[in-house]
Amino acid sequence: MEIFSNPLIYFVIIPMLTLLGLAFCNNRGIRAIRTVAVVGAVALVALAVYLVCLFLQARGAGDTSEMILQSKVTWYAPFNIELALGVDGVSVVMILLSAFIVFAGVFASWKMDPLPRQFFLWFFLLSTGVFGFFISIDLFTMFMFYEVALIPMYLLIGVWGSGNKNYSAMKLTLMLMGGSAFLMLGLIGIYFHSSADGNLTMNILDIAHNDAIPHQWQMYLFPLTFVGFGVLGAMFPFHTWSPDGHASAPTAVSMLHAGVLMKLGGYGCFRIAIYLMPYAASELAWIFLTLTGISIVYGAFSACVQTDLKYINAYSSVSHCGMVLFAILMFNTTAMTGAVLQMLSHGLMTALFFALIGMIYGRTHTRDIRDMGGMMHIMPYLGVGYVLAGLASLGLPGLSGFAAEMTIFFGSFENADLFRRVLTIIGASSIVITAVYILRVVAKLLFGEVQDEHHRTLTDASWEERLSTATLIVSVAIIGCFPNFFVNIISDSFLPVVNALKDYFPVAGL
Amino acid sequence: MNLTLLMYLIPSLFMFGCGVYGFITRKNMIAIMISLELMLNSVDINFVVFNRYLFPGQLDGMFFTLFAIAIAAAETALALAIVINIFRATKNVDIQQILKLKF
Amino acid sequence: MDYSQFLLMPQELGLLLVFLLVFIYDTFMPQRSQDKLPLFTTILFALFTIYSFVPCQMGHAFGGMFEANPATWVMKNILNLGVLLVLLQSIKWSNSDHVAVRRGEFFELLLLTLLGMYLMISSRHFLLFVIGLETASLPIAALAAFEKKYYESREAAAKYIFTAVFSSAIFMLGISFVYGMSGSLYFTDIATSIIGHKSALLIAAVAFVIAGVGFKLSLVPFHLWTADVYQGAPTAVTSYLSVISKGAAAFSFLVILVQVFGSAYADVWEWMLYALIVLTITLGNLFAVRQRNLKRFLAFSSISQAGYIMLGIIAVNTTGMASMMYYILVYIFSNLAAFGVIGVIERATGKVSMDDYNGLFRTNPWLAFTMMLAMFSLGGIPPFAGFFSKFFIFVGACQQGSVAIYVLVLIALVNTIISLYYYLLVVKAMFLRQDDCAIPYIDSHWTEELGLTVSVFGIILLGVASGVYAQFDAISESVKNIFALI
Amino acid sequence: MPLSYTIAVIAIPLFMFLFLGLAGVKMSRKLTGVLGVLGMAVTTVIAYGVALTYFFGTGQGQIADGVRQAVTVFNPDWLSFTDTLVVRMGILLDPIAAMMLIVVCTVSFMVHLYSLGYMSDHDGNPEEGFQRYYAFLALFTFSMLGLVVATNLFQIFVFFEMVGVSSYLLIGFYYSSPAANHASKKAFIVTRLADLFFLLGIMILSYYTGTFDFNQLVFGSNGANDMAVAQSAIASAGGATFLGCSVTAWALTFIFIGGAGKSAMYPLHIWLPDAMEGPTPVSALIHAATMVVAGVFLVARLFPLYVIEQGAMEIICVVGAFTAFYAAAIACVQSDIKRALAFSTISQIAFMMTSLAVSSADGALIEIHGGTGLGYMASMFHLFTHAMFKALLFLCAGAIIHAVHSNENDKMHGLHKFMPITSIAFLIGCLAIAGIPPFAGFWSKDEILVAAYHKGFFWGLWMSMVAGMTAFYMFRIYFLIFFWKKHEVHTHHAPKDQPWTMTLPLIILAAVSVVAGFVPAHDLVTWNGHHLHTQLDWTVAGSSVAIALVGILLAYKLYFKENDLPERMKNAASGLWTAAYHRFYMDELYQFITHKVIFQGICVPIAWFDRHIIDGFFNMLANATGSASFAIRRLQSGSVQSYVYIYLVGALALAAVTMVCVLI
Repeated sequence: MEIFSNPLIYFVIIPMLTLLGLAFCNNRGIRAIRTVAVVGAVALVALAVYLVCLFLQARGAGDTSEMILQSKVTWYAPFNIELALGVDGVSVVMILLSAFIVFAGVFASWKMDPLPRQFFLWFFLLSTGVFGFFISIDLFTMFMFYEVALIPMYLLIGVWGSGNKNYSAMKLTLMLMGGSAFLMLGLIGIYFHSSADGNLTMNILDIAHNDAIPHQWQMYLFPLTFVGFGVLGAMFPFHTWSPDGHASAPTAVSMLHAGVLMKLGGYGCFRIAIYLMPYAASELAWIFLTLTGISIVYGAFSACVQTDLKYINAYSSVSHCGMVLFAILMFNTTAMTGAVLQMLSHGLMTALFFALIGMIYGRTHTRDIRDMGGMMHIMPYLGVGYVLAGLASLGLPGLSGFAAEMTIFFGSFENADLFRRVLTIIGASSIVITAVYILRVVAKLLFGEVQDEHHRTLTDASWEERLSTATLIVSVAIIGCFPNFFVNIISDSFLPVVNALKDYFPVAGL
Repeated sequence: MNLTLLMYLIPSLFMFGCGVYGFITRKNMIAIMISLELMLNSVDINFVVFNRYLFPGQLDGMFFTLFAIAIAAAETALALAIVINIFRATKNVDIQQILKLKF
Repeated sequence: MDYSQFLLMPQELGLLLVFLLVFIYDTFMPQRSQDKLPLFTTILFALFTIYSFVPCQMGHAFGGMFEANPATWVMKNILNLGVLLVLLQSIKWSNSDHVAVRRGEFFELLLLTLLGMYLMISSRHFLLFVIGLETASLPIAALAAFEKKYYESREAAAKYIFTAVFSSAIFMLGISFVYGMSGSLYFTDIATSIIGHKSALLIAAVAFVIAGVGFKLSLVPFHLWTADVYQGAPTAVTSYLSVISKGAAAFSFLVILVQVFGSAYADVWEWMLYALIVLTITLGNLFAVRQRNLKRFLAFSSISQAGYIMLGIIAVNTTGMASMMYYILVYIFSNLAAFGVIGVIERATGKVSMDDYNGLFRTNPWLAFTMMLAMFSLGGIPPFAGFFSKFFIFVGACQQGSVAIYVLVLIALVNTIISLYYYLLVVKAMFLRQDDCAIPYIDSHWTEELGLTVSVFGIILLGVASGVYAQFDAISESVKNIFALI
Repeated sequence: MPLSYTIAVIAIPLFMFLFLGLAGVKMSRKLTGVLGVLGMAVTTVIAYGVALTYFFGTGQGQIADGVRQAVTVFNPDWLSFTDTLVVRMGILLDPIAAMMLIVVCTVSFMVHLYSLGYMSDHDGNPEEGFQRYYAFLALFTFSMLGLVVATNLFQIFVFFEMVGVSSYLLIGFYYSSPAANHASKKAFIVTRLADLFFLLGIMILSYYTGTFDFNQLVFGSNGANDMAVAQSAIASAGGATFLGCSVTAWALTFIFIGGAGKSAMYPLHIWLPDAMEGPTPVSALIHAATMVVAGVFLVARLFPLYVIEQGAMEIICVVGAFTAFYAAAIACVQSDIKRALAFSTISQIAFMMTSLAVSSADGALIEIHGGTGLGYMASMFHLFTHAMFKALLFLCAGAIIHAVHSNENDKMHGLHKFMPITSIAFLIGCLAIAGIPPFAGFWSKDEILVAAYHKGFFWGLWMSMVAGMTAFYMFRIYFLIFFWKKHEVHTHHAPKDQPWTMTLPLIILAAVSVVAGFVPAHDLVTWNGHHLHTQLDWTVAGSSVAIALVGILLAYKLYFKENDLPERMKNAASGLWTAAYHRFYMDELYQFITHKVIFQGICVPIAWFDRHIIDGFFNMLANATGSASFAIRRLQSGSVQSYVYIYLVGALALAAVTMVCVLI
């Protein structure tokens, strides 16, 4: 079949093969399991890098098509469901991000116990869903992979989690599934209005080019889809699954979830909700702008009072992901590019945060900053890593956070209307609050006197932990030092969306 | 004509009502089976009457009635067997005693 | 009369043949070889299932009382698959000594009810339909009472028989009204003669017919017998009851409503069905949330599933019909997987409570895994078949186009969250909970394993392999003339 | 490309940071220290090469028709917001940049050298974290140099953040001590708040002018500050206004707030005194000589824009003048010598700010606002000299603290006999800052006063008064440390002059402080690159020297020999004294706002709301479902008759409702 000549499909096949491999190393011991997992992860990273090269090559060769590497096979002819693949700059960088985080996650869960095999099985099922979501441009296929990515969370948190895990796992799963319930109706609605001349389609590009969804229906369907994805994007007030979920999830799962899964929300919001329904998007933007604007400051303020490390990062994720949706709703290339940069940056640095927290927790068996202190003496490597993650998250130039946030703020400020500008300023003010809670944690956790004498005997990171975190730190630094490389990949991908919006929304250019 | 039709229909519906009432009120399962028979028979009467007065040219109603009677007989036999079973277990045939499975 | 018409009903005849052979075996074979009977039946039925996949001649027989068309043909095959699984799973059970003496009857009655369902599916005349309905429902009472030594079994049977007879009385009352209006019992004649009717009599008739068939489908509020019977009856019977008779009833329900009362869709029964669907899905879920006994739990889950199946009917289009048949097929596999696991565990340990399943994954990983797949499929989680069937049936419903139906689908979708909750409860018990006195390892009989494996493959493959649905779609396209009156 | 080797000045410190930071832990402490000093030495040499070539070299394209050009050495894209609005990271050399290169590298080198001794115990063994210390020093130097050679506003912002972070890391160097911890947090957050305004300012300015680049904002075709360019940049805002003021005025004010945060202008000054928790060399480098003047540098960079937006300039003027007095007043009563020096730093930076602000109005600016830009030159000049003598003073203080292990001056008294070199160096520093000819401070401060008198008599008088106070408090400190009474030795060994690594920098800087005044600043760092004709205004100079002498005499009278005069004065105006000693309770105010208002008043309620209202709502949904399912279980009563009853009611209701809906 010609589709197997498309490199994209292997982003789904490799995790599946890894699943098979794990299934077969039944009781061959932890070593075999690790080997299979690492092989799978490395293969994914290699493929992702190769994909970036392909993309740059194609663009360099003057291929200006909206999506590259397109290919499709009909799956369910009666519903025009296709296995349609294709990537633009955004999905390329998202895939790259996912690959790296999967890689780091495998090493972060090196000593996973109990049932390591089952853990990696679910872990790779999850990543199958994630990659499938990013490579497919067919409504149904996307949605299917989306849910494939959601459900393993339940077992991953429930079985391998900590704390109040049953409650958190159930809450997370139900809230996300609730979101996808709205989403499913929205997608069905889009499908039935996908074309004026009766030959319906599920292919996103075709729907966008037909531009046939009646305005009245857009007003119904846009909220359904946007909220459906927004739940996963931790949009206020649908974010409450995130603190509990992250607090209970095991390290690698928090990494993958905050690092990649929450990005599905933002990605879907612009790829489906806004791109396909520009009219409703521009009509209803103010509602969601307000909500996301709230979640930016709201998350930051709530993070200031938390004492559990994971809660702090969960709330800061609410703030940062709020910034992603916020920027997407600004409807201009700069802000949207900033949104994707922010997704990258937040994905990497939150994964880093959760990895470090998991490692610290694995040693101290507490996540309450009041019981910890002076960790810098005891575990300098983890300490330095944490400081770097913190600085990235409060936007230190040279690390990823700064470039992303600046692009978002300047992009948002391009909109001339006062409403958006006031929101922009409010959002920008979050950089101060972020500094407050990050420094609070760093000072309490790493600096100061050692609180608990037992901590003095703890060890610093082991080699696989160092590898896992170093990967993330280096990627964060690379994005921070050479943002333009990514900006050039990303920014063109937004031209179709912005053009679609132009008719309804006056984009104030510079 | 219609009058006579109604003269048959109204009693049959009344019979049906009686059956329902008996089913809902009586304790004894045998009595309940009898009220079920009432309901079924009223249905049979309906068919016969409709056939005889409205569509005299054909026999669908009549045949339906025949089959319905047979089915009713089968049901009664089965129900009776089960009631006996219950009786063996609980030594009574009070329908309000069989409440083990609920909620 | 011309006997060649019997050629139109090869499946019925084949089933009858199987029945007779089983009966002969049961009656005349010596005692020592009796314990081969279940296997014999199963193999025989397997052969018959394969045979009945052979495309047969289509057309009307007996003056149009009986119709064989692709839809009925495929529907019967779907049921055959289900019954085959049920038989596979009941072999070991039916040899356990407290039922061994009567095992013959079990299989004979089972096959008879299946014959009744064939008639329900193919009948185009209310007399034949009623005969089929009763043939399909009366033996169930006897089957429910099968495990005589358990009191619950008898109580279940009693409750079933009384409510069943009551509902058939109501049903026949409704038919009598129809007859009174149209003077015929042929579906087509009735349909033509009630076009344009909007009389109270018609409405009452439709309501009673819906009530009568809704009883078999256990739609709320005609469902109250379901949980008790499911809980009391032997698991094999319960599984049979929950999938096979539901499937047959659903299909014939579609035929009756669309073909007979099609002209009354918009102003009469669309709204009746609408209300029933909302009630069924919601109340079914609400009841299921609290259940700890797994058989009772699956009873309520099957009630809400029936609500989803009804979405395929209210859609009144070929997509709805196709997706309904597909849904039934998928539902058969998922539910039978669940019941298979329950049956194995009940046979081995007699435990059916959710709390007994705590930590099952550590002791019986494969059983737990199968159960989890079943639950995910029922809850509509990709990539398992249940997700596809749910999505398609929603699409089918939305194709009807009115905003009201979109709202209905939204309600159904919101309900899927509740259903997901209680399906996950089972998964939670098996995977998340730790229990020192968990059920020890069970080595299940190879027939049971075979049954479970088949259903697992069904769950995984049915969705991914799009050919199945394509077939259904083509078939329902070929019989779309039954929607002529909509 | 001329001067392209300037890149080395940036690259070497960055490399040193990475190298020492990554490989440092593997090396011995001494080695890292030496490597750090060497690296800095190389950097300094190159930087001097660059600066001198720029100022005095020829054929480097930096002087065209008598005007010193701004030379953009190179300027690659870093982050492109839109096709037109692009952030670049480059190197730009113009008079003030070149001057800052010298300042930064000199002081930094001195501090690197000095730290070899300071960061070791008395036996010369480097203390823990030595590698980290030098890595951070390198990082700071890199950031500061990157800041001064910035080619565009955004690059300045980027390096503002970088210096902020490195200052955070260095203040918190002794991270075990809660005080250092708290101080570092405070410093970062306060400056971050200021940077927020800076960011807003950039946003607004770049939105309306469509560029960050100085070449399009202020530099004319001839490569020097050009009023016409600034005019057109402002004009490109199209006269847009917000709340009555032109948007550019808003932007420039916000940008000034950003600078004020770094330069510790009132009321954003509160972080600087606490920052003294860091190692003293760090205070000398960051919080006296270089980073704290970044604000002044920023305003000087955008000087032409400010000249046009007089409103913003007025704000700067008032804030600067007030801060100068305020800080000087506090400095008069501090007992911790580092804090006293910190406040004197604040006061001196305020001098520079004020001088910039007054310069636009001095005389009648000739071309547009015309004028000589005397204040501009004076401010830059003072920046230069101040860096030298304030670094000197801090390093002396460090030597003293290292000797007596305390910051409190009552632990010092009468050290003159024990540490003569330090004493003399300190004296030179004091004379310089007090503005006694021929020391450096005199020349620069005199120009400032002249400029101030140009703006108006009041301003001149005010600044002269502050100058007098400066002389007073500096000599107060000097006398209290070195004289007042005999030093009683209660440590196991008597204080003495420190090893050469620490003394050498003192001597060098003292020498510089003596001669720096004779640098021809009016030729080198004028605002428009032209030579500026100045002659000493003897009235002003004389009066200022007189005032300074009065201050010194007063200090001598009060503090040279032990007496009870100070005590009596304190009691006389005890209220005022206490208020000044407690820095007029600004910190308490901030404490109240941050903890009571923001934390207790906003964060805690929001967190509660999140857990109990929003989360509670979703839990409520779940509970509602549960209770509903419990409520309806009665339907399933188990009695066949009730089942049938419900069945019948259902069927009849179905029929009845439909009849009502359809037939009626």
